[in-house]
Amino acid sequence: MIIFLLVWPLLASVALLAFNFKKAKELALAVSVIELVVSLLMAFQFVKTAEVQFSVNEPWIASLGINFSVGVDGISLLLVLLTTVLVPFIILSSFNRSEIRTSNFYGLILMMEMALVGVFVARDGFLFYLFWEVALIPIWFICLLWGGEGRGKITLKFFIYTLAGSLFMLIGLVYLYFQTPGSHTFDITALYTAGRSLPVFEQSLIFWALFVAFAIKMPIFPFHTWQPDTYTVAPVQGTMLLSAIMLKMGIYGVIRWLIPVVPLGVHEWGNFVIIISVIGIIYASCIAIVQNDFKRLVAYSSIAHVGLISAGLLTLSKIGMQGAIIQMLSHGIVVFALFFIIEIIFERTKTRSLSELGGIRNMAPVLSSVFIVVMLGSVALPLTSGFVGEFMLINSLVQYQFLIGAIAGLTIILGAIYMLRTFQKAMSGEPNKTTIGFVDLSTHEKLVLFPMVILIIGIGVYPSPLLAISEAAVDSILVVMSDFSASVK
Amino acid sequence: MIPIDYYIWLSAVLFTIGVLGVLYRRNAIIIFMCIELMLNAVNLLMVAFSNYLNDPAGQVFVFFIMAVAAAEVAVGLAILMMMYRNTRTTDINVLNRLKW
Amino acid sequence: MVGIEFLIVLVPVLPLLGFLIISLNNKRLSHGVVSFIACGAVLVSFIISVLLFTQLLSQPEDQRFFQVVVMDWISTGDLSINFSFLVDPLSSIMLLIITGVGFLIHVYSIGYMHDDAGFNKFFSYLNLFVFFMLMLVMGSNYLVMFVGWEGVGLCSYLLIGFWFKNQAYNDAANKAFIMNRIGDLGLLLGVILIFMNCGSLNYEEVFAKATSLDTSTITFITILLFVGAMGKSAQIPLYTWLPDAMAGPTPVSALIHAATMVTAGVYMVARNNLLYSLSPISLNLILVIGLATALFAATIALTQNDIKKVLAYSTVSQLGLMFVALGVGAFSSGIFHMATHAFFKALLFLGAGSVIHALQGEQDIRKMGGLKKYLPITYITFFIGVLAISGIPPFAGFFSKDEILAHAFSVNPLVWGVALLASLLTVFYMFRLFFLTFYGSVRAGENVMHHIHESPKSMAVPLILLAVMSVVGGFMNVPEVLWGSAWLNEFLSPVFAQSQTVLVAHELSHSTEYMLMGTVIALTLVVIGIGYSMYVAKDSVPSAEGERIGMLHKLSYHKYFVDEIYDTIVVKPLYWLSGKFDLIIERLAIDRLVNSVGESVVAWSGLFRWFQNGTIGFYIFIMVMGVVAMLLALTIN
Amino acid sequence: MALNLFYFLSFVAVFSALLVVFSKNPVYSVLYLIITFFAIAGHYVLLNAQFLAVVHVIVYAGAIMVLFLYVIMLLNLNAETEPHKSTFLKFAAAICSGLLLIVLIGSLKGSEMIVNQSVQGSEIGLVKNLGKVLFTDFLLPFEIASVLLLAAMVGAVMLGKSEKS
Amino acid sequence: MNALYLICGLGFLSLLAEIANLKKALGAVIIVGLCLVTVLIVMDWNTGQHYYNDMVVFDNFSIVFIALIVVISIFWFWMSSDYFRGQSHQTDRSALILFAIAGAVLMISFNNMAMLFLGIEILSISLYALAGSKKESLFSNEASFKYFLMGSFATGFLLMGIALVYGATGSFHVTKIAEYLSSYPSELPIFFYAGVVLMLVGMAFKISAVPFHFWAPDVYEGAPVTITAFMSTVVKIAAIAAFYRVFSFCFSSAQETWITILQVITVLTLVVPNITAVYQGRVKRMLAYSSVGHVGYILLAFISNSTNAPGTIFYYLTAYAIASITAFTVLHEVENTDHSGFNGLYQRSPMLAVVMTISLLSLAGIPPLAGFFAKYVVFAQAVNHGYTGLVMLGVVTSLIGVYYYFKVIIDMFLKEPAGAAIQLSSSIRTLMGLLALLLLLLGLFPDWLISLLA
Repeated sequence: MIIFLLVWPLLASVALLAFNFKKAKELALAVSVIELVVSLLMAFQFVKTAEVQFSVNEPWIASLGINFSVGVDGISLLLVLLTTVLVPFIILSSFNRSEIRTSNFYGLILMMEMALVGVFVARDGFLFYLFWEVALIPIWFICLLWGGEGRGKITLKFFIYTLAGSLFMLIGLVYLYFQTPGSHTFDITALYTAGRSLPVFEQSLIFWALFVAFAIKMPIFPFHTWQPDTYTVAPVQGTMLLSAIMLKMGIYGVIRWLIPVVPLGVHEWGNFVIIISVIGIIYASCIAIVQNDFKRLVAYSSIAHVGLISAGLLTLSKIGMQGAIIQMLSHGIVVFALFFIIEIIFERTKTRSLSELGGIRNMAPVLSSVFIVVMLGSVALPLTSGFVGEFMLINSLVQYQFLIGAIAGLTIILGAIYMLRTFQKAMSGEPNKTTIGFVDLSTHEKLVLFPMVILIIGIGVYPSPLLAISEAAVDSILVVMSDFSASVK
Repeated sequence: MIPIDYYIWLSAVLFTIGVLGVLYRRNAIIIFMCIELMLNAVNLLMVAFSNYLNDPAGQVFVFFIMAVAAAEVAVGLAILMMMYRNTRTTDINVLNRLKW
Repeated sequence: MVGIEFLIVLVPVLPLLGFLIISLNNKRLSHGVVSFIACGAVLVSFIISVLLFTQLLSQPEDQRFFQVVVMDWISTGDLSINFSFLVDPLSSIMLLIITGVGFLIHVYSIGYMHDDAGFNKFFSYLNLFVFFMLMLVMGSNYLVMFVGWEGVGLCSYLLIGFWFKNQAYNDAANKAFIMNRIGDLGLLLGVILIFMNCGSLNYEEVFAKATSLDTSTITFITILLFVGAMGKSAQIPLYTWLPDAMAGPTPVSALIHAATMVTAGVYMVARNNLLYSLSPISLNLILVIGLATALFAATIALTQNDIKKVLAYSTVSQLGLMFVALGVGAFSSGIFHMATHAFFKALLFLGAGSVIHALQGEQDIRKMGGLKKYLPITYITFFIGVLAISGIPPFAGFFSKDEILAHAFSVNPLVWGVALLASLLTVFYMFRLFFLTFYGSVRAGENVMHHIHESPKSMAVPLILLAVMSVVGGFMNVPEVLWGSAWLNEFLSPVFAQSQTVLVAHELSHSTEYMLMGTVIALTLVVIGIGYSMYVAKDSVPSAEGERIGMLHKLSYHKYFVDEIYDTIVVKPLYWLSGKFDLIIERLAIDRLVNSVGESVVAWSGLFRWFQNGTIGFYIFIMVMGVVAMLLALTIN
Repeated sequence: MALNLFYFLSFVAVFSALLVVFSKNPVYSVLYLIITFFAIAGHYVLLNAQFLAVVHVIVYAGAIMVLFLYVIMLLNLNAETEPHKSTFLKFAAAICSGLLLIVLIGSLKGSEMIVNQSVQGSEIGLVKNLGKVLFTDFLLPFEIASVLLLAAMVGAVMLGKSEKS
Repeated sequence: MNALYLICGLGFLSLLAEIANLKKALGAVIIVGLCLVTVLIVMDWNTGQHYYNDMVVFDNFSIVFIALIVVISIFWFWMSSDYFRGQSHQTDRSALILFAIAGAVLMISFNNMAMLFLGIEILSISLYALAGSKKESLFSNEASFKYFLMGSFATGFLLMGIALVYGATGSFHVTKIAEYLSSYPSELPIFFYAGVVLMLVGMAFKISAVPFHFWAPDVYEGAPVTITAFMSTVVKIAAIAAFYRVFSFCFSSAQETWITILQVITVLTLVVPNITAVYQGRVKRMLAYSSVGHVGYILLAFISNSTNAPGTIFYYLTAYAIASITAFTVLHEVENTDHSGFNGLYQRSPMLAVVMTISLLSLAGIPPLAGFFAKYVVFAQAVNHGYTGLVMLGVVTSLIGVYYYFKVIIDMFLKEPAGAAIQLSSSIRTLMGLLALLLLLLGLFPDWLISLLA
């Protein structure tokens, strides 16, 4: 089943890249929908326990101890679902710009989907790294070929920056690999045992080698400078892929490949990272307040959200982790919707600068209502998906250290400030010459946005099923941690 | 009987003179000759060793060096001719279009 | 009891349904249908609330509560939170007020909004508000209450900015939402701390554990909770949003910013009476803040010329009074005053609304006057409201305010003094308002007076009903001293039972109470006299903008410049800081650093390529040097 | 006696080698180089590599140097056409090679560690022995040398032949 | 051994072809012959015979490397068919190439310094001539002249080294020398080590390691594209194999003398060319620098574990050679080798652009292409032997590499096209498709190649 999830989009993308289809977008949509259906089937067959399911384990490069080993537990499943759910909508969202979206474009998106799913299901260190890198190529090309002004320089910076991080992750993994007994192997469990057996100092080194890669990908505070430029310059579908899904690779990496691998390292440096993340929350929110470019604003807001996620994650409490997972899903959906709204406005008015917009609410009540819901999701109003995550995350942080929690909590105020400001500037007021001819949502735009609204409110009202899926897996991770922190104290 | 060291030193000196020539002159032909000089220093050393070790292999090797030297000179001079045809000079520093 | 549970769930769900139906068919439905659905929904839930109330009464004292678990919401590990509703005396009183007053205001809005483009949207928002407000009061755990808490904030945001074309209104809306958010953060942190210490968020479990917690923790928690109350109930320092909130349509001001939402803080503190009574410090804090707010807002109200602004500040001041009641531990009195206040303040706002309506949106009392003969119903009802708020017996306000003052006196005469001062100021500015509006010469423009008209039935009827309530409302809790049964205190006693055991009860002799009442009434009448002489006899009109006015007067007129102060010490610095972050740290520090790495590589490359300068001599030179270096390295070791 | 001869030959070799480097006129350089070769051939004789000495004279003095001369004549370089390097570069060259000499001498010590197996009047230098070794042990290199020469020939022809366009 | 005969035979044949004028068929014949050579060489697998009293040895090491260069040469002939067609000296050129290949075979399989020397010389002399084969072009002249002058200069040092080693150990024979070193390590004269160092100089020149690399960029740029392709693939492979044989098979037990020097050289070779390449405006020259830079990674593999690195080095060379032959094929088709020549290549010929992209990605070491695994195995081995510092350096330099490779890619896709659309012959299309596929497959299934020599 997982094999299908990986091979199917790959084949489709190869086909799309090789031959220039006339009906490329319909084809891609069909492919991704089938992918979605299969992943849903998988979700239904999934048993809510900690052990890895649907796993496939074939020897691949025996001499290097690399196996093609994949499988899903609760956490992976949720992220795979996020991917397979969002990709069809991302494809659908590109329909009104299809005149410039060639067959290659959709081929790259599907390749991206393959790589993302691969990252989330890989159970072998090397395989994980491979998918991790492979995901970079299509997104780079998407940004390069269909991006905006100055894409060459910016995408190159993006590529090298992220590659730098992941290469150090590779070194870290290799180091672990050589700690594995006998003929070395990259198998995840072996890496776990190897990593945990190391002394604190080495664990700290590996922690940083791995964490930098994840931090750059997320990105959290000091490692983020590639992100606003890239988000701004990328075509909106690329931005969606980057922010809604690819960003989660980093957080997933922390959950799956950092915390269980080097518990002592995490124990050593977790506090530091939490502080950095919290600083990042405030910092990014403040910058978001003064942004005029709509896309940049959302970019910074997502830095702030991710900061909260990573901080809550590293409290190593169950509430924190669960909250992080829910927040990942929520953030993916919200940010996707936000970027699509930006795209709609941009496409109608040919501008993203808030100072030029205004009064859209007069002409487009439906759009503005949708925008309100999405905005509420982003500012974490209760009964939206955002609240569940942020409540749990802030909760975990307060339990970790009240002051940190309180500062992190400022995000709900600052978030409100910049989102409301945005809404006021873009939608409220009297229409001006750029927005006067604004037409409300078209059918296919509604097709994309309404499901998102439903998801935002649905998750906000009834998140328990999702929480239940990941619960066992999170427990199994935390058991290890508690042992180790016990051993430290 | 002449000690081996003498020969080592002699060939070292000759070798260095060859290097000096290569560094010192700009005329390609002279530089070729200096390279030949270097090779001869090597030959001398080889022969000295082969005699010292009483082993003919060294001298046989010298034959090959000679053959190679001859071949190199042939090709080298051909290249020189070709170059001269195009540039009307044998100054090595004239040819520095390929740089950076 | 299945029936009961179903009914309980129905109470909040009906307005929600109303909201969904209206908002999803915004375009299709006609005004008639919409107003029917909206009002119907609220009416039905009012009727159900009455049923529940009776059911509650039919129970014996100690079992007067129903709890319903609808479904589980967030549950992972030891964190498990349900959507669950609790109907006990306290919440049932709230239910009655919300749905009752809410219904009347809905009806009123039909008339008030009839020619507004956003009619349907308006009613959908109103229903949504009622839904969230009911969540707030019915939730049986803190998080459900928080849902309602933030939900009503959202609705107030939407309704303040209802006329979104006007950016000033939108600013007011944003201000309201953000200031509430500040409070909400405090509340949220408090809730989380409660969860930390009690391992649960259900009221009864928390209250069960509460006594075992150490005082400092409880103080910390209760103060955080009170921060939330400050935001929501517009107490110092978070009160400035409420006057601006008058940008919304008048019914909104009546419903949200007078009768219900702003009293959420009072409800919350009353709900947590046990926690507060366990922490004297925070009780005192509440007392101080309440007193300060009551006095402060009253002084501002003295000089305001916008009819709604005056009412807004009086609301703030009255809320302060309620917190005084809570602060002295007289929780039921607080609730009592809240109820009466809901009646007469709603009445006053609606009256003001009908004045504004009559004068085509004129809100400046300097341009009114002499409306008595044009708007008789409004005049009467408004008069009743003024009497009620001024605490003239036997109007509703008298009983509630008197009770608070009595308790205040029993705790500390000084408190009593300040509270009394505030209420006297209230009397003054209310009558000032009243006289300037309805008496004296007509100051409105010709064209306005040309088609001035009494409000339609849909607006008049609610006025009348509320006036009635303002008259009789006080009798639900007539104290013993006036040969009453203090029925409300009895009814609410199960809720406050635990805290009463903790707090020391102060008893006042009847004679003192009579004495107090006497003084209060006497002073009130005096103040009224002064007002009459100033504004009716002399018919003096507040000075227009720009005229020279006294120092104190100026201070009060400009609301003590609090907005400006906040702007300079909070808002501007925040934007300045953000700008600096963006320009300096982001662009010049971090990004610069990253880029300079790349640039330095390019620079090095520029340097290195000069070695590749194309001359054979140089190459060979380097080679020989290399050889020398290598041999040297060899000979050295 | 042999030692004196050695000194004499070495002096000739080094001296004329230096002249090769320093003489202005290429033709003179060639002639000095030939003298150097003769001196080296003398050394071969001293080292009883008689056959090699003969071959050396024939190949170098007879073939290679003639080739050089021929080219010099052909390109008509006998005049002092060479532009002179700046004195700095000359200086640098001298320093550089001086250093090289020093380190070479410095690192060419330790010959006492290898046992002297040379026998008086050994015969390894004679055609018979050399031939035996050449055609038994070193047969393959000998054959391959033919490929080398062929390649050189082809290359030289290819480059030397002027394109008739 | 038969392989060697056959290669030389092909060389003679192509010379005869001039007389018998079989020029038309020649190309096909050579390719077929080389395929036959591959078969022959593979047949010797695991026999490990020694020939001509141990002058050459065809152990597995030789066999895989010979097979590699022969296969690469097949691709080379395929790609550069028009370098011969219609030219004068067509037969001479192919003969020289074939002799060069023969020399390369000797450099790989030698077991005696004489063979090493002759092999190097055959290879070099043919290349001196070939580099100048575009006679009218000054660049070509300069390239061949520089190459010849410096090459023969370096040969002098190599020979001096051989002589000294001979003097110390009394033999030219690799195995004998190795035995001597291991049996009498204590009684080696100092000048033996000097000899080793001088040989190191000579070999370092051949593999173009810093600071003996200066000839490489100039010669690569000046020589005709096809010859550059040959030099940067076949010649490099042969040189590195020879280097490996000398220092691993022969002098490994004298490691302490040269390992430190080699480490310094490695660092330089990693840093200098990669940084210098950043400034390059000419793709051909950029590739030259990159090929020097790749030597650095190979040296890293070598020093990190000099006794059994051949598997790693072999895989790295394979990946590198295939990638760069691909790149040069594209270069050959584009003709204009400046950056501007690549501007908008995607519009001019999508196939070229895509294939070039793949090869550049592989050179840059981006998964899942062969180049990535090559770098990976090198780094992994180095980390395993505690060279983490050098690995960090390698990572940084390869990031720099990404920078200059990707600049080309960006130009190909973004800039305005610099010329008319390019028509590709079907044979070139198939070749490029094949090469690109190889790069991918080697990346996905590197196992057997790596384990060949493990």
